[in-house]
Amino acid sequence: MSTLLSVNDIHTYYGDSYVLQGLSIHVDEGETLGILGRNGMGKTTLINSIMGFVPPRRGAIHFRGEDITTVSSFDISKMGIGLCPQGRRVFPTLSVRENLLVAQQEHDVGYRWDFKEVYELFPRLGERAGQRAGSLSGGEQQMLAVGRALMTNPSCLIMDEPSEGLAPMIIQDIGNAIQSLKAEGLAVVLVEQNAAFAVKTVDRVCVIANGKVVHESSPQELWANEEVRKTHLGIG
Amino acid sequence: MTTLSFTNILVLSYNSLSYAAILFLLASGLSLIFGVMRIVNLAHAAFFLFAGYLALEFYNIIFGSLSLMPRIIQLVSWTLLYFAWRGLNAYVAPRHAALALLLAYIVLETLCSLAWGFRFFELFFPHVPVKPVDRINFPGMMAAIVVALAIAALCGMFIERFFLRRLGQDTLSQVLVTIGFAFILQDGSLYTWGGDNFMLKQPWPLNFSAVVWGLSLPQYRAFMIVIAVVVAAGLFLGIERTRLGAIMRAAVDDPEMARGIGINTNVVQMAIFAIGALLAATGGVVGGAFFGVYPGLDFEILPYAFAVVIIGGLGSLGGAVLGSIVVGFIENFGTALFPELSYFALFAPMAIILAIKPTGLFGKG
Amino acid sequence: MVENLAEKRRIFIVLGAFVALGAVTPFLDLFMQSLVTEILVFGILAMSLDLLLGFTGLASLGHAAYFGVASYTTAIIMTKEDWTWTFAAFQWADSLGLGLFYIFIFGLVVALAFAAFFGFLAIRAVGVYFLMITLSLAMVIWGLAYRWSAVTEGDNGINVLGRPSLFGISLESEIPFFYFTLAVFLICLGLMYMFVKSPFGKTLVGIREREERMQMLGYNIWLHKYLAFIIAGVFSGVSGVLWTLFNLFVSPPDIELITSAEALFMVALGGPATLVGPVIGSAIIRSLQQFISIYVERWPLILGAIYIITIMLGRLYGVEGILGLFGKFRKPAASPETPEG
Amino acid sequence: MKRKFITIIAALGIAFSAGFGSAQAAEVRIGFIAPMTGIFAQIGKDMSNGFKMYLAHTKNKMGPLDVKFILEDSTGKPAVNVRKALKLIKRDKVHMFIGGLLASTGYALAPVSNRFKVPYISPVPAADDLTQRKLFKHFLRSGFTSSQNSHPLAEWAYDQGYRNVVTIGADYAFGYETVGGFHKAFEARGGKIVKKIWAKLGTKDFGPYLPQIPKDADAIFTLMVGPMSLAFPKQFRAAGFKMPMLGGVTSADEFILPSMGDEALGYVTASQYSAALTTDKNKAFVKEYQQRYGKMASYYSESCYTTGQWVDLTLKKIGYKPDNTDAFLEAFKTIRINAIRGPVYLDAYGNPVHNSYIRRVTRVKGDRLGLGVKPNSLWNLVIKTYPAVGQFWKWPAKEFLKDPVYSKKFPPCPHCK
Amino acid sequence: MTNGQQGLELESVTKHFGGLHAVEDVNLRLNLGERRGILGPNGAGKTTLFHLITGVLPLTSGRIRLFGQDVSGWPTHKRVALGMARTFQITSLFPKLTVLENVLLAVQGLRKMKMVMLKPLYKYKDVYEKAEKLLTDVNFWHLRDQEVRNLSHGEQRQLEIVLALASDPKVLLLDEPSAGLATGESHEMADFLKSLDPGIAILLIEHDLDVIFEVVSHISVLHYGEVLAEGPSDDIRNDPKVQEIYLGKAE
Repeated sequence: MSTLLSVNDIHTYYGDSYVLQGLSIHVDEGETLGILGRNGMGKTTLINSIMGFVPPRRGAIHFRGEDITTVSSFDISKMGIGLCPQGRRVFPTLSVRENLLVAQQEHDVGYRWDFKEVYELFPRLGERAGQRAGSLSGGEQQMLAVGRALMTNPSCLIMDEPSEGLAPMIIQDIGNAIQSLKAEGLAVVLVEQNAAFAVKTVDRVCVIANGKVVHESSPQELWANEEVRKTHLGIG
Repeated sequence: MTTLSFTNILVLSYNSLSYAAILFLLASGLSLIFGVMRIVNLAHAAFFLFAGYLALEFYNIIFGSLSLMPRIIQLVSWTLLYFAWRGLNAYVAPRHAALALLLAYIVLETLCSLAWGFRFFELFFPHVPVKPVDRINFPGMMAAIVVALAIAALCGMFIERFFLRRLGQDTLSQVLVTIGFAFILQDGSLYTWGGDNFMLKQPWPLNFSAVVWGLSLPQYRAFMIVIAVVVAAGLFLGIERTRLGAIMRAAVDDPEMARGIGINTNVVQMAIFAIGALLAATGGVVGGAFFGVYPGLDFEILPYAFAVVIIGGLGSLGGAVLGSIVVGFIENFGTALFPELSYFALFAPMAIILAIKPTGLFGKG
Repeated sequence: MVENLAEKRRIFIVLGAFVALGAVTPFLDLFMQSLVTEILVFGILAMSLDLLLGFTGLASLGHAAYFGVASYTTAIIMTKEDWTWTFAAFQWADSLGLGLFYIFIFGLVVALAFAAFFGFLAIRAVGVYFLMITLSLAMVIWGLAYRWSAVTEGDNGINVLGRPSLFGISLESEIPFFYFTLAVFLICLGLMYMFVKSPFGKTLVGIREREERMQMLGYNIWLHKYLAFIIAGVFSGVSGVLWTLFNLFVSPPDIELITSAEALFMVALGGPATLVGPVIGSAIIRSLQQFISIYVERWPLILGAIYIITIMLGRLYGVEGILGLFGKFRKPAASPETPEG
Repeated sequence: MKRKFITIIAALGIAFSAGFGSAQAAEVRIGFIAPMTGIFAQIGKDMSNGFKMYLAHTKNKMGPLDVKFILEDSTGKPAVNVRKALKLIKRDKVHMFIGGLLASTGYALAPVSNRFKVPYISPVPAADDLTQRKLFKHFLRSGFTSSQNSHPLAEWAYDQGYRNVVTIGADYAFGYETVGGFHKAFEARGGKIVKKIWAKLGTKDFGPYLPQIPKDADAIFTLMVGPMSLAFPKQFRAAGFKMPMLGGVTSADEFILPSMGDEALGYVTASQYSAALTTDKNKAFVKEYQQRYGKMASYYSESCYTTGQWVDLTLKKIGYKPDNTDAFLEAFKTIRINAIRGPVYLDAYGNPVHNSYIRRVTRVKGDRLGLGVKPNSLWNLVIKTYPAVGQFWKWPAKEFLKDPVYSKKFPPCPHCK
Repeated sequence: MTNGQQGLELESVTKHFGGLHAVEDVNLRLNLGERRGILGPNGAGKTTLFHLITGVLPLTSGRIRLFGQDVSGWPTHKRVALGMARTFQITSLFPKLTVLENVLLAVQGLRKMKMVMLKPLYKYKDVYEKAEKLLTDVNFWHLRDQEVRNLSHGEQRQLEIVLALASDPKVLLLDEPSAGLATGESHEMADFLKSLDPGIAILLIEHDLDVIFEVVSHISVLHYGEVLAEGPSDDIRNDPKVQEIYLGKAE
């Protein structure tokens, strides 16, 4: 399998705060990668760097072999990276349908994802199509965020803490959705604090601490590795 | 204090509404630009004036070569329609696009036909004598308006792209740079068109008044109200009902996230500035046939635009509608009832509203 | 002592410059003398705005209001004979050689009263809203000047027929009045300098930099801003009184929006939070207006271009005004991004 | 930094004093203040062009003297006028300054002229009191007072059979005085002013005022300035009013006329000048002005041209000694000119006495009289001439001056509803 | 008035933003000299709680007592005057001022002389001495003339606390003092916090567990705006509910 997204030794700062301190990851086509780590370790910063929100000061990011380190966010999105951000960040004053509508992009090839497909994946969204996104429940907002990312017809979907603040039932639904996306061959980067959820879902995990990858393995190995779990994930 | 008869109140209300219409055209752009980009655009009224001059200029050019111009307009409008079709298709449902363009075509074609002597209006207004010059007045004016608006919008885009965008969110710099542009537009207009006071021609048949229940109501005032209502409805529909509008609102809600799903917020901002300038320009052209076009008009009218957005709240379309109606009525009734207080009639309530609710009646944040 | 050497040198240079100005001016022609005087008058206005804009971070677009009420008050008490008591009091004070004090006290009290009232309305608003509320309040003053013609003579403006003398020294001619203005200017500069160096002034800078932190350090933000607003208004009033004495004529266009905007630009051009910078701004703007208009008919165009170019260059290269240009070589640019939340 | 700044200021000062400061005997320095930017820019151009045209005729000389003409932009604001006057007096050391536009400018500039003992000649500012109750020794007028032409117009209106007239005027001194003059003379004849409306200066939308106009009045007397003059007749007619329109000079002068449309037809105004005067002098003047500046001559340009002539004649009378201010002031008042507008001389108070023309706006087919003005233009055709009209009309000066200056309150309006 | 030992007491503190329940019925007590940590995942309402305690946000319901006094409706600056101080998660210093000026502002915050307008600040020797002492204590005196924006992030985080200490608070609220620090710096920060005057009661929000366990004795765990668990650090460490929030439920 060929590499879809590769991040090579990036160093990212927020102002003076040195967040990513030489981090490298790669994602293969069709693969589901879990990125774990405690709060404040740089997971979201990694995503912001990939998306071009906060470009790294050093290092390079490639997508399908193209250097996207300094490309602007909207072009990165158009190249096929879909973002489902932390905290959902749906557009609250837009209706559900409009949230999906604004994300729709014109592609030369046909659309895989359109309203119909998204509503099939998340029937709840179809029921609430005319409702203002701000008035949705957390779980529905999460579905909308995923749906919105899918509307851009990405070949790589980045999900930042989709389980955050959701009830277990909903987390289950989201997990199922990810499974079905995976089955279609979509590459997924799943950033999670909720290790248990991530481990069930992904093919491979990276653990980040203090802006570096400190552990990389299959999810089963990670779950078995008491030490990594204790120092980098839980509080035990 | 003067007392008013019932008829006077009716006429005053009509006048207030028509004044509010111009104010709305001016202030809605200001409000829009602020709402989306947080820019206080002090050059806004300069667009109002500038467009008036442009319309005047193109009106004269068109009338300079009567025989050819209508056909040229027709050609240009067909070309524009073609590109509009392509552009619209990307954003609205095909049947809506088709409907919009069909309407536009009928309007344009009617105008052009009028120019060739089609006595459409004479069928309905046989009592009004039509002079040959009147017949081409309307399409000529419309064509002039289109060109003027387009140029004003381009200027707006230019200023946004090369100046305001580079300033970031620094209010003070924005204020001073836009004042600088106000100076340049104002003095540039003076340089180009001289200091004569002009008045755009009111297109026939709008330059006479209709008599309703014994009140004579100038039709041009009705025309101003209609234009404002159409623009307000168009803005509302455009912002609330189209994909472009949704994109704009998304860019306001969360610009970073909007970029993250592939929306080029730079283009959106430029478009919004262009629309803002376009609205001011529309006001300028419509108002130019009513107020006149003369140097200094911009700084005279700017405080009123501010009054509207302050009262209505910045960045809210409904607020702009309400604000302009409030200002229109206060200005007309205040001046009629308390002529001595006409300068405070406006600013005193504004100060009070701000003191109570610093973000205006409808303001957010 | 804590006050460092560089600061002492700066004070020395500035004072030296004004002493030099005082020495050179009598040798200039009459017009230049009055130009220098005018620059000083507007210098006070610009400095007072700097207290708000530069030191407190409040961009007011209505600063001409207090300038206006003070200058109108001055003109009114000096000319309105039918307002018996103010005029009689002025006559009496003038006969004692104290007319100027009377004018200043009266003008400043009125400016203070207006600033206190308007500040009360405006301080709650922030950012753009503050800008707009100050703008509209200043429009009220403008409307008052225009419309209350029983007092302000409306559009005609008020002609003041002469300047009161100071302890028997006539200020009618240019040079004495220049020295008088220079003295008032230096007093204002001194007071404002003390003010910005005082604990209160430092507090304002803190508020400008980080309001929520100042709150957490136990400061009553509203009160500090409010007082700063009033103080700036009073100094603006000083400038207004001087303007009436200088021009001997006041009319509504003196206090319209453009005057406020010009004051803002003087501050931005000279360098905010520098006190002396705005004076340089005033010198540049006033001289430009007097000189470009002689040679170029299209001077507003040039002025507009200067506005834009200055601000754009300042923004692109991170320079704050002309004085900032000198500091530029010392300090690296700041990066105002926020860390991950 | 500071030092450098001082040096620059000083250097500039020295440079300018060297350039302009030194006075030479063989020149007369004339300052001219007019708005060259802002709302009134074009009027300012008309004014300066009129004066410049005179200088062009005399090849920039007045007798043996070279004329040094210094034009300053007043931007139309009284305070700036004062600043510029000070500049002209102090830096350019002018022998006299001419100009100003609004009545308020006249009130602002007259004291300046007195303070520095430099003659100020007002070709346009028409403030009544400057030649009536508030005389300034150094103030001279070559134009007119606001109410001067209103008095004969009132007489004419009465003669037309108008009895009930409503007035609408711009809410400032020029408006009060022009309307006041009409009011006083009209009621003196026995007519009635039934309503007086004051529209704030710069009114764009007359919506608040139009409903207040009684529909049954015989005529309306207006005093509009600048853009108001354009907007008013249009909105007035559009609101369905059919009554005849009378007006003060600025309501339909030659400056605004080319921009007006059919709504202005029949507008009757009074002035000491009309571009449509059929005298040879005027025809030559209009034609040349049109050729030089591409515009119709207006009373602004005529007045300033005549002022140039007047200054020239005065200098001649005092032997071309411009430094002799007192002699200049005296001589100026004794000159009689056969000007473009007709014969002119000053009364005892220093105000011109000249013909007052009642003019009606008429569209004239073709190029009228071959003057080169755009065909089918509107012209102020003279329909009646009142010769030698002074500022006090038919009243004796002493009696006239017992009344206060025309204002909102004077004359009182007994018939107003 | 309950007892003299009482520092900060929250009673059913609740904050709703529209429909969002940011903080729900939180009861918390911090005695003088006590050190307590607040744990919780992102969005649990920790910073909102601080805003409520300091009065930046108004309460929806509930009551806050400081040293026995009900301060629920008080503005921030009055609460601070009672002896409370706080640091910010996002560094909140005066970037364009020097280190010394930063501290001086903090020192004069609770003194009456802050209203003096015409006497230069440098004439107040006592203020300077206090500032010098504070800076010397943390070995920052040599940095006094540096502009704060030129300091390293770690130094800024430390200065953040120095500013809070300047008013000699008895209750100190620390919002993630180690945010954005590298591992080594976090340890320094923990040591620094431990070295503070033991008389100061500290309420600490922190993600860096090493820091929190080192510094505090008691922990409250916040989840969805509610207190999920409370108790001594070691108990919390092993609490299965807390484990679940952090790791997710293991099957």
